Order: sequence, then structure tokens, then C-alpha cells
Amino acid sequence: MQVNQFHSLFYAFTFYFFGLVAIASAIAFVTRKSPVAAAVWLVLVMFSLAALYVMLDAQFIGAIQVLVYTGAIMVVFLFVIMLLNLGNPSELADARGKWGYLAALLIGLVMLAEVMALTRSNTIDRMIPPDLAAKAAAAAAAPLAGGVIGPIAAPLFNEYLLAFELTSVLLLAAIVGAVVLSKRRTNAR
Amino acid sequence: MTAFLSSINYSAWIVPVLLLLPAFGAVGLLAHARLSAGDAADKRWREARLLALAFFVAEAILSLGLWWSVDPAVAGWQAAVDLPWIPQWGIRFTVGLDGISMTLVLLTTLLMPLVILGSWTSIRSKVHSYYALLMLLTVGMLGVFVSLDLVLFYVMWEIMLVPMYLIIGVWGGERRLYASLKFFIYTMVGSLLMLVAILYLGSEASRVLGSPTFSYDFILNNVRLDPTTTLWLFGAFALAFAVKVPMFPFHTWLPDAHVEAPTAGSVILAAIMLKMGTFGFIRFALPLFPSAAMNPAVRTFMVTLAVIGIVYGALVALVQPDFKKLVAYSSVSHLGFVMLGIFALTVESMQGALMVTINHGVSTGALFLLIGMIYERRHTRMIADYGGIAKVVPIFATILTIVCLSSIGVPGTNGFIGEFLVLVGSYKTQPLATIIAATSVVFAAAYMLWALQRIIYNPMTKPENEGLKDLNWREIGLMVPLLIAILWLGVYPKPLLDKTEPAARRLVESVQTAAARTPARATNGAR
Amino acid sequence: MNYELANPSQLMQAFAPDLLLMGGAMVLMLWAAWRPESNEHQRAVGKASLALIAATIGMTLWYSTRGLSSSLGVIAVDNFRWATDLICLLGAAGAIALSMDYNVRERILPAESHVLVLFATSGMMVLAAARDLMIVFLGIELMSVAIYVLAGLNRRSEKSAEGSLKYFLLGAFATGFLLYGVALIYGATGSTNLVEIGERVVRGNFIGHPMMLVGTGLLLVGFGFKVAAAPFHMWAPDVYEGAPTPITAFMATAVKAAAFATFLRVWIEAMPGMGEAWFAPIWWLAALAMFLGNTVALAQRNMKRLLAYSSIAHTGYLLVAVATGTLGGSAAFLFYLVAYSLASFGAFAVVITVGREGDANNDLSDYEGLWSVRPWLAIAMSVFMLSLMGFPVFGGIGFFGKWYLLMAAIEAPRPLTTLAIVLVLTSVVSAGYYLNVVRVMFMKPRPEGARDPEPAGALTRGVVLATAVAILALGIMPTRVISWSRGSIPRPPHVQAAAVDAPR
Amino acid sequence: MMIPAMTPEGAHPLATTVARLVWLLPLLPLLGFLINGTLAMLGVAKVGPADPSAGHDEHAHAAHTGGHDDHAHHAPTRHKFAGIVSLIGPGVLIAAFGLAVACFLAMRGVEMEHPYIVTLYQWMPVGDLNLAATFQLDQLSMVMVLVVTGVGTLIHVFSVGYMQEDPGYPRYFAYLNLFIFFMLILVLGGNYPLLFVGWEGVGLCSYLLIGFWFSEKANADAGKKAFIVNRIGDFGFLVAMFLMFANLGALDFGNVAAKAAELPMGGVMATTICLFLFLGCAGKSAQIPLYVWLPDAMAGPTPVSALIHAATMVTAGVYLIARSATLFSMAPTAQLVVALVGGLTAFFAATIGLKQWDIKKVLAYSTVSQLGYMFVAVGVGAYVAGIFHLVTHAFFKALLFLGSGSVIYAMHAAYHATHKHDDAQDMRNMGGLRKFMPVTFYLMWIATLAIAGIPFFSGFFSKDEILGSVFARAHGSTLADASLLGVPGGTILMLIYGLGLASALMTAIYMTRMMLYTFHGPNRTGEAERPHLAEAPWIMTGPLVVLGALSLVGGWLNVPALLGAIGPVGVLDHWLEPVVGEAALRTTLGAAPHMTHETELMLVGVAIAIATAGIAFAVWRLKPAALVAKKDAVAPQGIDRILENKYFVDEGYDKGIVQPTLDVSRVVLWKGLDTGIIDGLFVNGSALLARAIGWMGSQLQTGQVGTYAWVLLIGVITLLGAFTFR
Amino acid sequence: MLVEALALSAVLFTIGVIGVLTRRNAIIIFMCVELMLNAVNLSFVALSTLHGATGQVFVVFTMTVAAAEAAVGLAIIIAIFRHTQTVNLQNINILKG
Repeated sequence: MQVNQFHSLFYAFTFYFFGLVAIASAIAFVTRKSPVAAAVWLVLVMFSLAALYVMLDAQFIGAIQVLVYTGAIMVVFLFVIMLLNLGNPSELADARGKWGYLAALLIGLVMLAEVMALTRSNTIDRMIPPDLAAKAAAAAAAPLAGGVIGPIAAPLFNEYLLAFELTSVLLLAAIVGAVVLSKRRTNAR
Repeated sequence: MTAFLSSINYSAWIVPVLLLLPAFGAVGLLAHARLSAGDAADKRWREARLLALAFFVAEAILSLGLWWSVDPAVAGWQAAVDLPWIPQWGIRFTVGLDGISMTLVLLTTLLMPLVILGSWTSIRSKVHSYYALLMLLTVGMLGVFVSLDLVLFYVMWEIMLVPMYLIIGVWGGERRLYASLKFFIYTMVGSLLMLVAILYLGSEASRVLGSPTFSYDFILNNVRLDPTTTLWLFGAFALAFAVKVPMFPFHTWLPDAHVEAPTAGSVILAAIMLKMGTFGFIRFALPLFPSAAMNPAVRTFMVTLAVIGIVYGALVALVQPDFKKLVAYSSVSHLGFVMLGIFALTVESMQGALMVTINHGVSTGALFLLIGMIYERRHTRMIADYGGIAKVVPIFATILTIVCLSSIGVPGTNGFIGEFLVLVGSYKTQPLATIIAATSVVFAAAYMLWALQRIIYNPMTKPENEGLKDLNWREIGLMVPLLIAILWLGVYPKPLLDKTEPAARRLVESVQTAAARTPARATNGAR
Repeated sequence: MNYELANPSQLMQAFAPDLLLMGGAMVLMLWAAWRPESNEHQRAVGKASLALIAATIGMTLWYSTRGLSSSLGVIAVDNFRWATDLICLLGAAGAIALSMDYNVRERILPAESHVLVLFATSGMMVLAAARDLMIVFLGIELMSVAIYVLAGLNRRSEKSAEGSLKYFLLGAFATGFLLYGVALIYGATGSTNLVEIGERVVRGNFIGHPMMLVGTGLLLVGFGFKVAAAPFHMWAPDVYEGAPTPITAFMATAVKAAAFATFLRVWIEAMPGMGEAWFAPIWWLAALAMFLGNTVALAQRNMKRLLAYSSIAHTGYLLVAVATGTLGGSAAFLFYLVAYSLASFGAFAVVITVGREGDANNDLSDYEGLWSVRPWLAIAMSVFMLSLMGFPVFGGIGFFGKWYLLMAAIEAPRPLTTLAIVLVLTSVVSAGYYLNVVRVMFMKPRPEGARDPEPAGALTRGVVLATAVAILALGIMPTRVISWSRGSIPRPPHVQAAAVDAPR
Repeated sequence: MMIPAMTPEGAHPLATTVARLVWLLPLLPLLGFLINGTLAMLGVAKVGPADPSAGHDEHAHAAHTGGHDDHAHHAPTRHKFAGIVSLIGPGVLIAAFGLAVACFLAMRGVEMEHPYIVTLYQWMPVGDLNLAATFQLDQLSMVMVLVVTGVGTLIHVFSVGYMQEDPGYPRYFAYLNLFIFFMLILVLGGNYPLLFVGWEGVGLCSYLLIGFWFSEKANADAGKKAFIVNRIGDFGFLVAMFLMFANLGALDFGNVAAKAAELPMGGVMATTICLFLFLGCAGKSAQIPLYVWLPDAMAGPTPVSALIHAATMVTAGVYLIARSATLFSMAPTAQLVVALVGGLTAFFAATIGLKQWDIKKVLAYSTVSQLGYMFVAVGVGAYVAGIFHLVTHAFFKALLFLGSGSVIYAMHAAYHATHKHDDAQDMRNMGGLRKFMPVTFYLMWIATLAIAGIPFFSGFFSKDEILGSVFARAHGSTLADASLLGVPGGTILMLIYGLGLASALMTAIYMTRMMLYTFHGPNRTGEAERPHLAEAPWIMTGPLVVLGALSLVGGWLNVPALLGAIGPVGVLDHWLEPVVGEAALRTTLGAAPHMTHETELMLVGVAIAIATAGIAFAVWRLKPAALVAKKDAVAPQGIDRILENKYFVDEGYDKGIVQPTLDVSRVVLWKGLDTGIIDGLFVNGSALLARAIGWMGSQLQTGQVGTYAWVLLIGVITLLGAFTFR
Repeated sequence: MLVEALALSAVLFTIGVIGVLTRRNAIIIFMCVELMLNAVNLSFVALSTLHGATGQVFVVFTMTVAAAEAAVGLAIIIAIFRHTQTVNLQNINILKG
């Protein structure tokens, strides 16, 4: 238990560390003028989140977070930013003024307060419906059978097979759409 | 006659035929418009007019049998037809007549040919559409009078709006756009709330019956609501009807609509469409919600509005520079009498109200026809633009005088009978209101005679009027039936009174007895 | 037949109509990309797409008559699904039919446009079927991604691009809320299956559960955005105006229908137990949409924008059906959807007919005196306007649509009488602009020098005629549609939801 | 509806006589109206072209010249239908008069206790109101029928001459016939509503005839004014009917009288009904405050003034009160009001009559004054006296009017001959006419003496009877016991008596003044015109002669007992006894009015003295020779000005009632309430509000994605707030 | 750590929302949306410790969707850039009213 205790302390420290990094980078991301800088800060948020995923026993998700999000999506973003050469000053001064920020902060805090209702302690206990408590407890307690990927793969290809297939159609549609939109205007006269 | 009618099974088919014939007429006219597209405009229009006239005359002749076939003394609905329409919602095509609706149906069918004749030459664009719309309008108007299913009634009630909207808006005067939209929306406000009320009634009825129904008879006999709900529902119905009547202060659409509408539109508006409001009170608002109608506060309120309408309409009519507007406000005044008669709830006043309903249709219809005729010649409705024209158009002047006198309610004309009955009957239950209402005999004379004087008497100061041509044979011919009606109803109204008396008596008695009953079952109130 | 959805082959069978469309779309995509862009190719692909849709409709109809059902799973096999499918498919067919003429006029050459419509439609069919929040999410995205692109299809039009961008950014924003809502609901109930959620909510008495409440609220935001309910409607007018008109019609009808269908299914199957919580918000959403849509429409001069606000108002009307939370409400909802879609589609078809190249001639003043040059077109437009207004006989089935909604509202266990009154009063306001269109067409003279509308293509004419005739005919005899919509209410397999009652 | 006590129709003694043709009485003039009306229409009408809007202006000129735009007063020739109209117009009247006389003879031949009631048809059978169209022939209506048809016949005949050159000749006779029709309905109608039909019908004809020459605005105005003022009275009549129906349950004379007798004596109900009825009478019979229309009504052709505004229609109010005698006898307070108003009217009208220059205006105020007398009579319950004066007044006032018509005719002809446009009715333009029209002159003097009350002329008897009745009832009657606003009835009656005497004095003065200025002294018509002045043709003077005779001997209808030596006493008293006797007795507490011979002699003496003094005063004081023609006259000052302008009552009504009503209607009701508040604020206001909201909403739609996101987020937090903070 | 993770998720989500509200560059706004999605993913992952792996499955789909949206979204941004030569949303407002 000693080890566990230490483990949990370390765990907590790491958790909070990455959490704070995520928040700080997110704030930096939102406030940076340059799109490139913003994108890089966002990448940092995503890395932090990947770490947190791992800490939450979602190692696979952590991995694809790095691969897909950081490695693919954000790269595309950066690519487009640079393609469009958005570094020039007219594009940089894109944020609202001080009051805009304050108002946004205020309204954001109001929303946060509302959303935070979900963490109210007296209800976290009954987060799991009574009849599910056993199942949930079992799920939480049981070591992940099939390693890291198995628990995800099983529902993905059984219960959510259809959804999985649908993503293929979705991606296809997105590709077609992207092509149609960005194709050179052959009909231009 | 009765034997002949029963030998052809007249009452079994007459009402649907009356409703369908104009609809076919509309289709026929549109078909003619398409088929004759290549012909000269004059020829096409002439044919369109003749076609329309033929349809309306056929309609009028067909409907005449109702006078004999509907026996007012029989308690049930006559010439009734009951067909399923939308079974899932319990909506049925239920139609039928009693003495009251029969007279109104006849008023409509008999007036329509005259309306056609009245706008024979004044419509010079899109003639086919014009007559087609008039026919659709007729379907709606007749439908309102014969419907015995609340939904059918509502549908018919609304149908009328569109043709009238177009008639005013397309063929109307300068401010036609404003007037037509105002007419439409004003009417719609009231009727949509009535729609909600109908739904509510229907859902209550369905609860009682166990299956959906909107049958007037069933609701009348079986649905009992708690007083608050009744008041709300009555209010919704009353608003719809009050707008249509129109009662003060919901009347302001009327002057605009009347003034801007072409002759046929004005005539139909005044003679028939306003009657739907009063008919609605008689057929629906009172019998369905007797406790609300008999509620002293409600009654006082309605009677007060009616009396305000009577005096107010007359006073405002007094200062109108536009003759059509004057007549419009006079309508407000006259319809106030009807409302007073209805809410006084005595047999005499109810009969009087029905009389005024018919009379106003005849007299004001005739007035608008006459205005239309003179407008066609002179293109102005302003009283000040006339004066002394009795010299050049004596026939017109004579007829106008007679019609004005009828509108004033001079004894010997129909106007007197109606107003007298309303007042004499209303005094029993609403003495003060009646006395105030009676003052309008003075105002009515004032505004009508003053206008009459400024139009046909006085020196002729406008040279434009010197060349006015008198009425032609068509115009004289179409006025003659109206004049006959004016005098006949004034001298010997008994046949008409006999037709409506039993229904009026039943209505008054049923409202009084039903209101005396305490609600058998209280259902949940409106939310 | 009762499909066992856990069995992949039976799942595929249950999903067969959707698969047919998706597979066909993929094939057509290949064909579309195969040849260089040209009008002929575009039309050919369009025809093929129509054929594909016809086939899918046939299959859907066939499925709908087989009395199918399924075990509890990620998709539903019930008549509500088939009904929604049919509405969306017909919408797609109309959109493609209109596009084929419109694209020629606007010189929109990519044949892929029709394929994207097909993809969007598959997304809708997925939505119609979805009984799992995951599928719902994917369906929405499949539909939306295609629509984002379709809105920006007209590459020569800045408006089109702008509309597309706005739709995309705000759509993605709203998707964030939707997804968050899904996450929280999942967190609260431990399930993403609608029926399971519904059961657990009822059994666990989740009414005071903060996470569930926030989740429901966020979900409502997401759906509210997709159906363009005020105050989440701001994108709609701009996007409707910018998008190619057939796509606007498609968005106003099929997209809205699909989004609403899944919204309704989620609410009927998963949310009955939360009625206390969502009743008032939906009530207000409905009222606000009706009020805002109808009043702001009064200020519009551009027909597409006018119809956009009108569609916002209609969102409000449809929300009344959702607010009832009853199966009767969902029958009314389907019925209304039919009525609304017909009229709306017809109206957009007229807009296309009157419009000119460059998406011009969409101003109200371009309709002045339309009656004197194109009488039948004007009459058809009047029918559509009156139908949208809910006027009996001349507005055909539109009246019964409102009627049904009002009936559902009044007969709901928690009667919505006040909302019904709001509905009718805002309908009065709506007369202000619907009638204005009629007035402009009939009562204003044709301006000097105004060119007559060009003759419309056969397909466009066909759409106008078909919708107008359908509206009028169904306005006289709506019984079939009533039976159809009543028979097509969602029927969750294992649950007796709290507010479920027999529809009327 | 018939009360059981009444003799059933068939069993009535009159049912077997010529009186069963009583329905023919009104029918004859109606027939005349129809024929003459048709001829009038045929004479002027020119049916328009089939398409009235086509070619609006092309034929304007042609229509103009072919139209009938000749000025009424300058018509050179007789109407093309003049012959047949002259035959039909008076012809139907002569026939009706013949029938009336036959009925009268038949009535004299039978014992008649109950009125003879002929039911024509069911009129308004509604609910409890089972109104039938019935004619009631009894002694009272017989008198009225005789007066109406008799005087009517004479005036019709006179009109043939008077109106011969008028282009509206057939129309004139049509209206006149119609008037007689309605007048007969009025006097024969068996219930109040039917009486009301006649009542309003005669008003209508009065309206049409006053405005006969409608191209003059003043004439049209006068007609309208007459109708509207009458309608104010009719309002009272209507309310009285409502009260009767609601409280007595009946509207026919028999039942109302029967039920009225059961009312409490002097009760509120009877008083109210009577006062409202009297309001009706005040309108029709030109009593204060509704007399203002009658002088203006002189705008009509003079025979019309004679027939309608002197002899028949305006006396309908008197008839109505006599007809409702039972009701009034139950309401002494109301009776006092009637009598007092009558007395005041008699007085004030007489003062105005003193200073009028228009010959017809003098006669008009004289009529108002005399009507006041009649109301005094019926007010004090001396119904027979009232009717008696009604009859004699019909004779002499018709004569006066026709005589003045003859004068005007002559004046007009003279002016016409020289194409001079001057006032043919102003006495300042007359003078010395005795030389030119002696027949008229003598006959008018007869009438003047009659109205002044010189003994043995007809007016003497009737006026004397009225004053006597008032005096007699000052003691020992229900009236004397009643009070009005705290003043005892006896005092009021004495006041009325005083007013009556003063009026009598003034009557003598202004009538003499009129005669002096018209017929005596030098002629002021003008040198050129003088040769053209001439007596009217025989067709006009003939009726004058008959009326003159009647004015002379009319008093013998009801000779007082005091003068029993000169003829049968109280013929009219006996004749009317079945109708009004009971009611009159109720007022006098069951006893016949009783005075000592001394008192009676004194009263007669006073009356004679006053009449003689008045004439003498006028002859002494007035100098016709000093008058100047109208165009040279100076404006009067002081009291003269007030009197000549009729106390400015018309102006007061105009400023105080008419204009305020119009202004309030226009400014407050129409512009303010109707277009301002209801239409502007509520109707268009709500439309505007909706549009404004719509406009604001569309302003929110900035096109900025940022704004949209903000709105969306505000929606989100509101929605989440609704969910989380419920 | 569940509550903390959920709270963090909420905070990140809010920051993303604030970003959307304050920025005017289309790409940055889009990135803010991506941040929001990431925050939601964190919630999913956190909740899956409670309810099993379904939440993680969802995250997989979310990422796919994000990728698809990125493809389409960036194409749209490029398309608008071709018209307006800017991605500043303040300058992209010809559609309004």
C-alpha cells in the first residue's frame, strides 16, 4: 500500500502537471496572434492530453492522439496556414479588443460554471446508476483483458461495427467534398 | 311545390350541389380562359360574364326550392348530408339547414347574380379570374352557413378569405394593397384563435364520445365544460365572429376593405360576409357556450360593445367625406343592432337581429351597387364631387333615395322592421342599452340624409356631373329585385319571420335552459 | 421479420436500403470522377442518381411494408425510420432534379455534386435509423460534411463560398456542444443506446442528475443548431442565401427532416424521463423560433432569405410536436414534415424558375406582376405560400399540418394550449410576409422592362407541378397521409416510455 | 291580439256598412302615388347606355342639352303629363273624401261602443309581439280622416293651379298623394307601430316636399332638418313603444288603454311612457324644443305648407295624445308637462311671429303657436277641445296658407313677367294687394279674424274652449292635485292660462300686422311689376272660398252651452265621448268640468276683449305706408333683432349641438379613436411592432460569424441555465 | 482523478469556446473547435474509466470525424481565400440581414 500510496501521489502530481500544461498551453493557444504559434501551442495541448489519456488507462487513445491529431490533423492545419501565407499583419490582428476578451471571458466563465455543475460532489457518487454499479465496479477493477487494444477493438468491431463502417463513408464523402471544392475552376471563362 | 321537390328528392342533394356548382363554375371559367386565349378580349370577357351569370342564375334557381323544402317547424336539420371526410380525426362533411341558415343561403344565392350584373362592365382586366374567384367565394360563404361540423365550418370560414383578398387587392382602389392585407390579417387573428378553441372542444368531445368527433350536434348536446374553460372558448369564438361582424373596436378593417374593394367585393362583404359573424354567434358561440353567453358580465360587455358600435358607427359615418366609407361605418352601426338583438336574448330581439341581418344585406348591398354604378361613371366616391345630380340621373336618384330610406329604417321599408324588433325585444332585458341604441335613429337619418342631400340634391356645382348618364336597363333591372325586397320585407315580413321564428325560439330557449343548468362535469381548464 | 442486430449479416440486412444508397453513391462517384466536367456528364450522373434514389425508395417502400422489427441495437427498424427515409429521399430526388437544370444555368459543372447529395442522403438515412448516440453523431457528421461542401458548390460565387464557410465553422462549433452532450449523457447513464438510456433515466430517476441535465442541454444545443432553432439559427439565412438554390431547398427540407427525425427519436426513446427538465426549454425554444422566424421574415426582401426565416419559424412549429413528447406528437410531426417539405420545396423550385444566372432575380421585386406573365407559376407560388401559412384548401395540406400539430399540442398529457396560441398568433404574423409574396405577384403591375422569367426546365416544372398538385390533393383528402404518419411513429422495442400514449 | 272585450270584427255594426271598405281609404291615394310616380319617372328618365363606363365624356354635352335642366321656377310650359296628373292627383282624393263621408254617414247610422277594427294581415308575428296590420275606425279617427281627406282634397285642387307650370308637376302630386296615404295610415292605424309607420311616412313626405325644389341648398337643408328633428321625436315615440311592450305587454290601442288603466295613478311608468310619447309629439308637432324645423319647412311649395305643415301632419301629435288619452290621464305630471310646453310654445312662437317679414314665416310661427294651444288642451285633458281646435285650425290655417300661396303666386307671376329676381314672399315687397286680388283679400281676413278669436268665427269657439278648460281644471282635477318640480299643478295651470291669453293677444296683433302689410297701404312691389299683379285663377280661389266658409262656420261643431242659443251644443263632445270621454273624466275626477255661468262669461269676455284689443292695437300702431321694400330695409336692433332672428335658437342649436357633434365625431372619434388609436396604435401599431422586431432581428444578422457564435453561446448558457438551475 | 479530468475537460472546452468568440481568423477558430473536441475526448476517456471501453471507442470516431472535418474545412477555407484573399471573418460578410 505504501508503494500504492506513493504511486498515487506521483500519479496525482503528474496528472495535475499535465493538466496545468494543457490549460496553460490552451490559454496561450487562444491568445497567440500568429496562427503558426497558435497551432504549435495547440499541439502542446494535444500532447498533454495524450499523456493524460495514458494516465487514464487509455493508452491506445493516447497513441492515436499523437498520431492522428498531432501528426496528421495539425500538420494539415499548419500546411494550410503556410499555404495561404497567413503570417501577414492584416491577418494577425484578428482578435477582438480588450472588451471583447473580457466579455468572452465572462460568458465563458458563466458557461463553465454551468457545466461544472456536473462535478458537484453529491452527485458524483450516484454517477453510476445503482443497477450498473456492479458492472462498473467489475469493469474498473478487472485488468484489461486482451492488452491495451483489445478492450477497444472488441466493441469497435462488434457492437460498433456499423459505426466503424460509417466512418469510411464519412471520410470518403469528405475527400470527395474537399476535392470538389478545391479543384481548379475548370469552368471559369 | 313541396310535392315536386320531394319527388326529385331535392333535399338529399341540394346542399352538396349548391356547394359544388360554383366550384365547377370556377373551373369552367378557368378552362374557358385557356380555351379562348386567342380570341378578342371583348368577346372573351363577354363570354366569361355570361358563363358566370349562367352559373349563378342556375345556383339561384336551384336554391329557390329550399324555401319550400325546409320546414322551419321541424326541429332537426333539413336537407342534411353527412359523409365521412377524415375519419381518423372524426372530421365529417356534415351539412344541414334550419330556418335561419336557409334564409341566409337564399340571401347569398339570390344576391350573387345581381352582384355579377352589378360588375358587368366595370371589370376590365383578368375577367375570368375575377368571376372564378367570386365563385370560390360563394362556395365558402354557402359552406359557412350549412356546415354542421366544426372543422368543416372552419375550413369554409377561411376559404372565403383568399378570393376576397385577391378581389380587393387586384381589382380594388388605390389603397387596395393595404386594405386587402388588413382585411386578411384582421380576420385571421380572430379565426385562428377560434381554431384552437375548436380543437379544444373537439378533444373534449372525443373524450366524452371515446372516438374523435367535431360534430356540432354532438358537442352541443354532450360536452359540458367548467365555467372558466367555457369563458375562454367563448372568448375565442366571439373574437373570431366579432372581427367579422365587425363589432367595435374590431371594425377598422371594414371601412378600408369596403372602400377599396370593387363593387362586387363591397356588396358581398357587406351583404353576406359580415353576416357570417352574426351567424357565427347565433349558430356557434351562443348555443355551444350558453353559460358564458348568459354570464351577466359577458352579456353586459357584448351589449355594451354592440351599443357603442351602433352609436359610434353612426357618429363616425356622419363625418365621412367618402360615401363608401360612410356606408361602411353605417354597417358597423347596423351590425351593432344585430349584436344587441342577439345578446338581448329574447325571441323578438333575435328575430329582429335576423331581420336586420337580411335587411342589411339587401339595403347595404343595394347601396354599394349604386355607388358602384355612379363610380363607374364618375370615378369618384367623394360626396363632395357630386351634388344636384338628381336632375340628370333621376332614376338613380330615386332608387338611391329609396335605398337610403331603407337603410335609415323608415317604416314601410325593411329597415324599420328589423330595428324595431331588435329594440322592442331588447328592451325587455337590456333597457338602458336599448334606449341608447334607439338614439341612432336620429344619427342614422342625419348621416344618410346629409349624404343624400350632398349627392343628389343641392345645386349642381361640378360641371363634370352635367354629362352623367342615368342607369341603363341592366342596372335598373338588377336593382328592381332589391327594391321589391326592401318594400316587401317592410310591408309584409311575415313569411320571412315565419321561416326563422322556430329556430330563433329554440335558440333562445335552449340557451336560457342550458345556462340555467349547472355544468354536469367539470373538466380541466385551459392552460 | 425480427432482425437480430448483434448478428452482422442480419445487421447488414436491416441496413440494406442505406447500404444500397451508399454503395450506389460510391459507384457513381467513380463514374462522376471518370470523365471531365461538362453539362452533359453532370446531367447523366444526375439521371443515374435519380435512378439510384428511385431504387432506394423502392427498397425502402418494400422494407416498410414487411412489418420488420429488430432486437435492441445501434439502429432501429421501424416505420418511423422508413417514413423519414422516404421524406429525405424524396427531398434528395427533388434537389437533384432541380440541380440538373440549375447547375446548367449557373455553370456548376462538377458531376460530384449529385454524388454529394447522395452521400448527404445516406447520412440522413443513417440518422433516421440511428438508435445509438454514436450512430447519431456519425450520421450528423456524414450529412453535414456533405452539406458543407454542397453549400459551397458554386465555385464562382463568393456568396456560396461564404455561406459554406459560415455553415462549416458554426456547424463544427455546434458539433462540439453536441458531442460534449453525448459524452455527458454517456457518462451519466453509461450507455449510448437510446433505449437503454431511456430505461436507465426512468429507473434511476435521473431528473436531478447534473451531468444528465447538462448533457441533455448540450444535446439540445446540438440538435437545435441542426434544425435551425432560434437562437441557434443565425447561420441559416446566410447559408440558405449563399447556397445554390436546389441545395437550399434540400437543406430546408431533407436536412431539417433528418435532423428533426433523430432529434425526435432521441427525445422519444431516451428522454421521456427527463420531461420535467426539458419541457420548459423546448417550450421556449419553440416559441422563440416561431416568434423570431416569423417576425424577422417580415423584414426580408430576398426570397431565399425570406424562405430561410420561414423555415426557422417552421422549426418552431415542429418543436411544438417535440415538446408534446408524445407519440401523437411524432405522428403530427411526420405529417407536418410532409406538408412543410412539399410547400417549401415547391417554393424553392419557383425561386429557381424566376431566378436568373448568377443566382440573380431573387428579390421580391422580381416577382412583381408575375401573375400577368406566368399565371400558373404565380398560382403555384401562392399555393406554396398559403400552404406554409397553414391556410385551408388553397393551402392544401398545410392547414392540416398545423391542425395536427395543434391537436397534438392540446391533447398532450401536459397540454400546450398557450404554445398553441403562440403558434396561431405567430402564424398571423407569418401572413404578413407570405401574403406579401402573393400580393406582389398578383397585385403589383409588372415593372417596365422587366424580362419574363426564362422557361424552366422540364424537371423544375415537374417539381413545381408535382408539389403543388400534391399539396392541393392532399389538402382535400389527407387521410392516407394521416394513416401513414400515424403508422410511422417510433416504437422502441423493449421500453414502455413514460409519456407514451396512443396517437390520434 | 284583440282584447276579448272588443267586438269581433265580423259582429261589429260597421262591418256590414260601407265602412268595411275602410282599407280602400289609404289605398286610393297610394294608387294615385303609383300612377303619378310612374308618370314622373317617365317624364324625366332617360335610360343610360349599356356600358356606362365606356366613352365617358363624348355624349356629355348631348345628354346635357337633352336633359331636364330647366330651372324649376322658370318652366315655360306645362308638363306633358299635366292633364292626366291633374285628373289622378286630386281625383283619388275626391274619391277618398267621398268614401270618408260615406263611412261617416254609416257611422252616424249605427250605435257604436267599440272601435271598428279591420285586420288586414299579420304584420310582425314575433314571439309575444303579435303585431297585425289593423285599421281602427272610431269617432276620433273619423274626424281625422274627414279633415285629412277634406282639406287634402281642397289643397290638391288648389295645387293644380299653383303648380301648373312646374316641371316636377307629376312628382309633386305623387308626393302629395303619398302623403295622404301615410296620413291616413297614421290616423287609421290600429296600433302604435302602425301609427308610427304613418307617422314617419308623413315625415318622409314632408321631407320630400320641403325639398321639392332640391336644387336650392336651403330647401334641401330644410327638408333634411325637418326629418332629423322629427327623428329626435321619433326616438321618444320608439322608446315609449318599448316601454309599453315591456310593461303593458301590448302595442295596440285597445290593449294599451286597457292595461294603462290598471297602472297606478300618477305612477312612474305611466309618466315615463307619456313623457316619451310627448317627445315624439313635440317633434312632429313642432313644440319646444323641437319646433325649429317647422319655420324652415316653409321652403316647400305653399300648398304643402298648408296641407302638411298646418292642417294635418303637424297635428298628428295632438291626435296621438288624444289617442293615448287613457295613458295620459293616468299621468297628471306628464299632462302638466304637455300643457306647460304647449303654453310656452304658444307664447314664444307668437312673440317671434310678431317680427317676421316673410309671409309664410309669420304663418309658420302662428302654426307653432296654435299647435301649442292644442297641446295645452290635450295636456289638461280637454281632448275634445284639442281636437276641436285642430279641426278649426285646419280650416283657417289652410286658408291662410293657401291665401298666402295665392299672394305669392301673384307676386311670382309679376316678377316672372319682368324677369326681376326679388323675394316674392317678403311682406315688405307687397302692400296694397287688396286692389289686385280682392277674393284672396276678403277670405284671408275671414281666416285672420278666425284665428284671432273674434266671436262667431271658428277660432273663437275652439280657442275659448281651450282657455276655459285650462281655467276650469285649475281646481278640482288630478292636474291641480299633481305638481311639477314642486310647483303645484293649479299654479301651473294658471300660468298656462296666462300664457294662453298673452298668446291670443299677440296672435291678433301679428295676424293683423300681416294683413295690413300685405293687403293694405301702398304697393311696394315695383312700378314695372305692378301691372302684372292679378288674382289667381278659379281653380285656386275655389278651394279658398270653401275654406273660408268652413272657417266661418266651423265653430258650430262644438258650440258651448253658454251660447246654446246659436246652435246644437257640444256636437263634437258627444261624437268623441266614446273615445276620450272616460279619460277626460278621470282627469276631472269623474265630474264634468264645471264652471258657473258668471265665470264662463267672464272668460269669454276676457278672450273677446283681448282679441279685439290686439287687432285694434295693430291697426293703431302699425303704419303700412311707412314700410320700405326689402332691399331698402335697415337691419333691426335690440329686441326686434332678437325676435326677427327667432331668439337665435337655430344658431344656438347649431353651435351648441350640431357642430360639437360633428367636431367630436370627426376629431375625437374618427381621427382620434378610429384612425388614431384603434387603427394607428393597435392595428398598424402591432404590425409596425412586428416589423420593427423583424428589422431589429435582421440587424442582429450582421453577417459576422463572430456575432452568430456569440448569439449561439448566449443561447447555450441560457439553455444550460434552464437545465442546471431549475 | 475522474472529477479532475472532467473539470479539466470543462475548462479546456471553455477555453476553446472563448477562442471561438474572440478570434476572427477562420483557421484559428477552426483550431479552437478542435480544442473543444479534444476536451470532449478527455471527458470520454475519463468516463470510460467508469463505464468501460465504449467511451474510448467514441474517441476513435471523434478523431475520424475531426479528420474528415479538417479535410473539408480546410478546403472550404482555401475556397473562400480564393475569392477574398483573406480568412479574416470580419471581412467575409456579404451575406447578412
